[in-house]
Amino acid sequence: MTGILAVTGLAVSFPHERGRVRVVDGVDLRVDAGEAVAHVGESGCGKSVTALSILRLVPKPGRIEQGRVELEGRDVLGLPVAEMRALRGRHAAMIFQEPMTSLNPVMTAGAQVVEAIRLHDRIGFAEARRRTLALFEEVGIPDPSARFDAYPHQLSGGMKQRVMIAMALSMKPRLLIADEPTTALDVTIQAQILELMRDLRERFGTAILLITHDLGVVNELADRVVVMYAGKVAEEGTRTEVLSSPRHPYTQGLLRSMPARANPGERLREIPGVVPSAGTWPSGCRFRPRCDRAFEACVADPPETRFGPTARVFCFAAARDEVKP
Amino acid sequence: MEAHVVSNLIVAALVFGAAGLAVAIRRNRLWSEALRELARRRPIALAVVALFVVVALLESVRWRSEPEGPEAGDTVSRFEARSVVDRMFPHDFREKSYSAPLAEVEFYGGAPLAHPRSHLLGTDILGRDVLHQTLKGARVALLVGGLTSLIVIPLALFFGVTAGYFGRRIDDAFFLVSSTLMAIPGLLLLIAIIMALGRGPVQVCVALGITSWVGFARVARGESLKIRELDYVQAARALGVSEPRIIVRHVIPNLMHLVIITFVLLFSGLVLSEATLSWLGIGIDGSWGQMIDQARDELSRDPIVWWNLVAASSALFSLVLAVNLVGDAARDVLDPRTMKEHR
Amino acid sequence: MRGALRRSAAVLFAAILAGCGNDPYPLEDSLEKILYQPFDDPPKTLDPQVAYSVVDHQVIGYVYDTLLGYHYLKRPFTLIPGMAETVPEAIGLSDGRVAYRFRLRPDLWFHEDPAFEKFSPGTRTRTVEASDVAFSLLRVADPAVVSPVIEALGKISGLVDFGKRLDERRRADPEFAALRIDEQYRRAGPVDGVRVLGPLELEIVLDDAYPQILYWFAMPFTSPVPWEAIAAYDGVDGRESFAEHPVGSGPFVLSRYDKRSRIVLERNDRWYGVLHPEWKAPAATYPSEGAPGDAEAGLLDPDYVGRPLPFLSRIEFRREKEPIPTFTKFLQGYYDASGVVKESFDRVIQKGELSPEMRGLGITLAKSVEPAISYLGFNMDDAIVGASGGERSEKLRQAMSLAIDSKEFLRLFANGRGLPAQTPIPPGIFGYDAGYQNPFRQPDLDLAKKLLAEAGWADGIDPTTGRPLRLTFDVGDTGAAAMLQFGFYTSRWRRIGLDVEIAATSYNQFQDKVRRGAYQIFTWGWVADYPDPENFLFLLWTPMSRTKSGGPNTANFSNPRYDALFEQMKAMTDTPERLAIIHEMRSILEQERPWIENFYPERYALYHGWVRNEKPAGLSIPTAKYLDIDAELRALRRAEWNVPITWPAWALAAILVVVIVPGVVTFLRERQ
Amino acid sequence: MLAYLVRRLAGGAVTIVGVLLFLFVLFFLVATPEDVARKAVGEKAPPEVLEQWIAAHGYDKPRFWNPDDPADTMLAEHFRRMLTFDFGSSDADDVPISKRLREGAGPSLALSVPLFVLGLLIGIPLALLVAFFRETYIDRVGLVISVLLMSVSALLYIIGGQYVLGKLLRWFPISGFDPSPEVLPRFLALPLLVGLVAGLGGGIRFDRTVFVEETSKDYVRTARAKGAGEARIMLRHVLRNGLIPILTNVVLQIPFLFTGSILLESFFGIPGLGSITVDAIQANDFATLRTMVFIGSLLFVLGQILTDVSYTLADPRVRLE
Repeated sequence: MTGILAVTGLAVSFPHERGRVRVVDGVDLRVDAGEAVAHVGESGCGKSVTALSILRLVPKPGRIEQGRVELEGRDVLGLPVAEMRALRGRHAAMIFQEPMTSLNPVMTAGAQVVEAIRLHDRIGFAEARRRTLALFEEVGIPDPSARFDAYPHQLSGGMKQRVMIAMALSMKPRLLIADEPTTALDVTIQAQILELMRDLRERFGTAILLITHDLGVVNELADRVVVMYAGKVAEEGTRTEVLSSPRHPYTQGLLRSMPARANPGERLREIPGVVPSAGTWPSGCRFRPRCDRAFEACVADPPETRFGPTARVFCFAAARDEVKP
Repeated sequence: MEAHVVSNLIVAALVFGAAGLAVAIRRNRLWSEALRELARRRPIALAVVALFVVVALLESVRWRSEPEGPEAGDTVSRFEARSVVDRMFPHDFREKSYSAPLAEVEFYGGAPLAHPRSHLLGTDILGRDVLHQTLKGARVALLVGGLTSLIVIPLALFFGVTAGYFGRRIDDAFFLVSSTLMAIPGLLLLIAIIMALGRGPVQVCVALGITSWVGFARVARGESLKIRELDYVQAARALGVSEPRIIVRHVIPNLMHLVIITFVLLFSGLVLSEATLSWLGIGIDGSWGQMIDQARDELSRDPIVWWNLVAASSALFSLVLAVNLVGDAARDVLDPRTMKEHR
Repeated sequence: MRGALRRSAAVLFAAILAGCGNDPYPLEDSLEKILYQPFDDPPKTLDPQVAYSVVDHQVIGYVYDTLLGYHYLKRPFTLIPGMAETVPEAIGLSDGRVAYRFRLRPDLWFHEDPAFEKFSPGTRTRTVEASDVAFSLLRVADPAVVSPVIEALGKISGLVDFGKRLDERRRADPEFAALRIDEQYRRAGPVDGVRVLGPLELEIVLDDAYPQILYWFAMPFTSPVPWEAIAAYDGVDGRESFAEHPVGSGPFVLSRYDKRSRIVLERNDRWYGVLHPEWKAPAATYPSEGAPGDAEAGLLDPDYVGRPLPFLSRIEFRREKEPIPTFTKFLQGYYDASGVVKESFDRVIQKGELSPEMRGLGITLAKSVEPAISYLGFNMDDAIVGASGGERSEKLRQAMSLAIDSKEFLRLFANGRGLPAQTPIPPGIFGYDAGYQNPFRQPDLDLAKKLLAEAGWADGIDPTTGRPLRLTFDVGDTGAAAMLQFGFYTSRWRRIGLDVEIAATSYNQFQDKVRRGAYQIFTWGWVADYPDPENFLFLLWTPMSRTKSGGPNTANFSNPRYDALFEQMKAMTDTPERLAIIHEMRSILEQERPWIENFYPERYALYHGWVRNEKPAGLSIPTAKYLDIDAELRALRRAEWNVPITWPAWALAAILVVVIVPGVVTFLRERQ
Repeated sequence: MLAYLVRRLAGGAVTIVGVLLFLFVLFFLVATPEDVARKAVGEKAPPEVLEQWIAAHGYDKPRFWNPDDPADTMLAEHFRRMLTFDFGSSDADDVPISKRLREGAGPSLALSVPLFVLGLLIGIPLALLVAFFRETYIDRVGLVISVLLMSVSALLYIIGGQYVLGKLLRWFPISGFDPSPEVLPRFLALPLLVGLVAGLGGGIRFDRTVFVEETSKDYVRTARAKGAGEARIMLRHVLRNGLIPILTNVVLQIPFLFTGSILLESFFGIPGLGSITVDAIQANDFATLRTMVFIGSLLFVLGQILTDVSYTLADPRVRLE
């Protein structure tokens, strides 16, 4: 397997009341060809910012402080602006959480896909249109030529997300970054979109980096899972490793609070407290204040503890568990 | 009651009101934070505005004092109530005609001055100290901005909210009245109203109020339309809370940020409008607009008399600029989105 | 050779200037003999029987010729024959009435106009006859015309009755009202006092002696108008109105009338002065004699004396609402003559003479005191300042009169231009006495305070309130500049302890106050219609009282002795007896003080070096036909004076670049 | 769509009736027929002449109610004249008002159309440029400059422009107007410049806010993610979306191009409809004034409808119901 994406030691900061605060702090991430990696965490933990950093789309006044992002072996953060632009969409494409607002309201759906194509390939409008219609077909948009001239507000949410996916796939990129692609959709539509993504992945071999807070979605699609908490990676492993035998107390908490996992009649167990906002994060293990297993050692930064070839956890408690038995 | 007593009472009321407001803001976390943020972003502009307010208040506090002897000015002014600002200047601080800033002799003719080297900004054609005039103008400017806003905001809020909240007939009526007012060219309407009401500070403020409430009322209407549909308002209605109570407790508080922003933006516009009215000869006596209008001719004097124009226009400019900057910051702090309707 | 060179240089410069600069005129006009004049308010009407404002007369005076005129140079003003061959003498009739017999010159023509074609096809003009003058006089009486001078011309026997007759018949009989205008007049006539004795002969009969009547024949109210034009331009059904489409017989023809921006008069080649230079008609020939000093001033240049008028080919009026830009344009050479705006006075005039700078530009100055007066008045019907207050109020008025220092006022607001007034009669009018000093017009604050104390208001303090006596000064101008002037008066009164409040309202509201008699103190002015003391002294005559008859006696002054003297004086010729009566009237006013005579305005007129033969008149009479322009000199001067200064544009561009470039650079660097 | 237009037109008609009524009442608060007559026939005219004038112009009729003939009142006459577009002639000088309107429209348009077009052509690109450089020093400088520009009184712009550019530097004629094409541009240059600068600050600030707001929208991120450059994003995506709110402001102004700018026309001596209005006010010329206001309100109503229609053209999301 070859690496498509390798993020190492990424740190992104935003200005706060007193100086800049790192909302992403030392994140490592790797996606191999054809692989689907889920990036999981509660909202506000920095997973979207991580995703945006990959294409250097972190909105101002955010700033990538340090780290390295390699896309197909190229250092993304060091690229000149023009090359960066050429890379977006062609090598890695992105779809977003809100299909309602992520499409330009005053351009037709077709025109937006055509634009994506013609930005990278010097072809005429007619040719681009033909390819767009084909793409529409592929992502399951019924009556593509009618939808081509429709404005976004004339399409349903699911249809819009399909248009987004068509746009993202227009250059057949090797990596698709999907930032909460189904959150804003109805449950039935969610299933359709996930089905579509799985299907496309199989057909084109596109690697997927899936950003989500929904472990159910992870279960559907991901090969590997990276759990993030408060700007740092908490735990990483294959789907089964993370979902069946979570090691980090945070992952365990997340899983416990999933309705699907609970036994009927049993009360759901939520994680006490809320995710603290950036800038108010404690030193040492950031999960410490909410953790039922915290002990004295947790005031220091937790080290990486590896479990087998694929799993790793950042937690003193998990490390202690490992030593004990 | 005499005019200066009324003025003093108003100043007292304003000071008490401001104190009360300050206490209220201190208690409310949202507002006090907003205020602190504002002070952090625009310290100088706020200070300038505050300075003008202080000068205006000092100019508004007046009382009569015992005659100060025959050398103290003309006979009549001994009997007049003078403000704190007036008292900061010597009693007969005037010359016969123009003198340049800090000059020793009259500008034309070169006769020695009664008060050489003491007129910081020179004197005008009647020999009055320009700095004194300019400081007095601050009161007029704040009166125009403040009093008019006091007329506009409640009026606009009342009509806008009732129209937006109750809709239907009331909304239709509001639409008609507002478009009738908007259909008449603004300057013309102003002139007509002032001619009908007569000249004077209050009349000008009323006229400006009538011509400028519509814009804000329309914004207020739009916002209350939205607020009406909010869940908790619906919930309150479902619980049987009376309509006026909903408006007072839920709708109006949600418009407060708009009120503040409108007030600030309206203010600078009004002060500028007064200058245009002065050009038409229906402004307020002693305003900067009037000084500018007089100075318009002076600019063409040869040798040029510039200090009048410079004094009045920089005072006007710095107040409006400071208010605009505060307004911009207030908009960013309080609400970055809804002000699209304002131009 | 030198002339040709100068001419081509002028053309060249004008062309350069026109390309980029501020020349407001088209290039092809730069070498024409065109007089450029500014005007402020647009003319209200060009109907000669109606027009009564200075700006109306500025245009009408050239389009419509008058039977009599004023000598261009002589002062005091002297009547000379115009379209009439002589200035007529009064003829006493047996029934005590007075007649004047006018004889018109032959071969006078109206301007060419399509109106004539309408009634006699094939002709575009016709000659002026006595009946046309008679027609004009009847128009003055016609109520539909709404002529403002029916009061004065109503002294012609039967003229007022004619108007009434005409009005009644029009009301009673719609068919009559639909008749052509000349036919209506013919049927409503005849008028006893207007007799057409022959094609060129006209006799006017007055009920009483009124020697001033001749002055009215030097004004456009009596100018002949063709009935054809009245009939054709009735303003109905989209047709033009006569008020906008004049047809006269004067030295210039109206060729363009955008009255809100531009009015153009072209020389009339059919004018009798042009057609018949051999007549040497006084009003169509440059005069050979003038007032003392005229020869020294170059006004009797042999190049011009005896030459037929007019010298100009065109007069262009451009609308200018603001005096200061207008003056600037004058200094740039784009207007040929100008007053002196007070703001630039010190640059232009130094020690009563033109400044060296202005002389260096070749500008000349002409001063003249206008036959006009500006005064402050008291409403004599008012309880405090008026007549009913008796001696007490009289002393108050005297004290207030003593407080006003007109000289200081003129110094502050008019650069000292003008004479402090002592009586209602200004210089240049019979009865003016340069040596007379009105005892209550010599500023004296101590005497004023003494009189005030005698009146019972010691130190100006009202004993009932213990505060200064409060009076109201009603003004109908709210402009900033005017407020300063009003402030001057009140500040003077404050010195003697009077608290005079300025009640500034719009002109309408002021008029309304005056109508209702609800005013105390006001300020007004009067400009002579004709140079006779009657035209000033009637402003205080009881029958003219504002509240009683709506007349111009706004002070509502009423004094039986004064009235009797006025009746006696008005029909007299300028004799020592008349002077004695005027002096007696003066002493009544001196004591009673219905007015504080403020000042007689003085006009300073500036002319560029390329304007020849200029002499200001004061009265609003047309004088441009005597002027000449050296157009080449003008073109050269304009080019010289109007080189644009361009370095600030480059500086501004440089600053912009300096500001923007670092920003762009930083931005691009950040993006990498 | 049609039903909507009809409803809007009906609303507009009611508005116009309201304006007319208001105008009528206001006039009698401001001036009396005697005032109008006095201004028209001159200060020196005797009272009989005033009466003749008042009768000739119908100002002696009952104002609101005439028991003998309800149609013979000034109010009825006022409405009849305005609603039939029979404006009659000016009170000040008896010129047919329709003629005056024809004469004034040209100069007004000659100034207002270039001012409007240049204002858009300069203001919008500048605002877009400032928005392009948002969060940088150019943006801050641009913003401060536009607030500075906004904080100066319009009077000062005119006075300053005439003094500096006209008098001192002699670049342009200080004021005046001449429709002949040879000299017209010279006359228009200064008022255009002054009008542009005076309006630029507020325009840039408003438009910039709109554009910056648009740049934070999700679709911009999408465009970026597909590889579009910043310039392309600004021109193709942000401009088009931002123009919609700007357009509503702009279209509303189009009808008023005819009525001109009162301040500019007065100071620069341009004989357009704006200065006709000022002249009418000063001359107590009610007949002209009411026509100007009537036409102004007519255009306003028209402009509002035009704005709504243009909204539907520019924004595919909006459909009129």
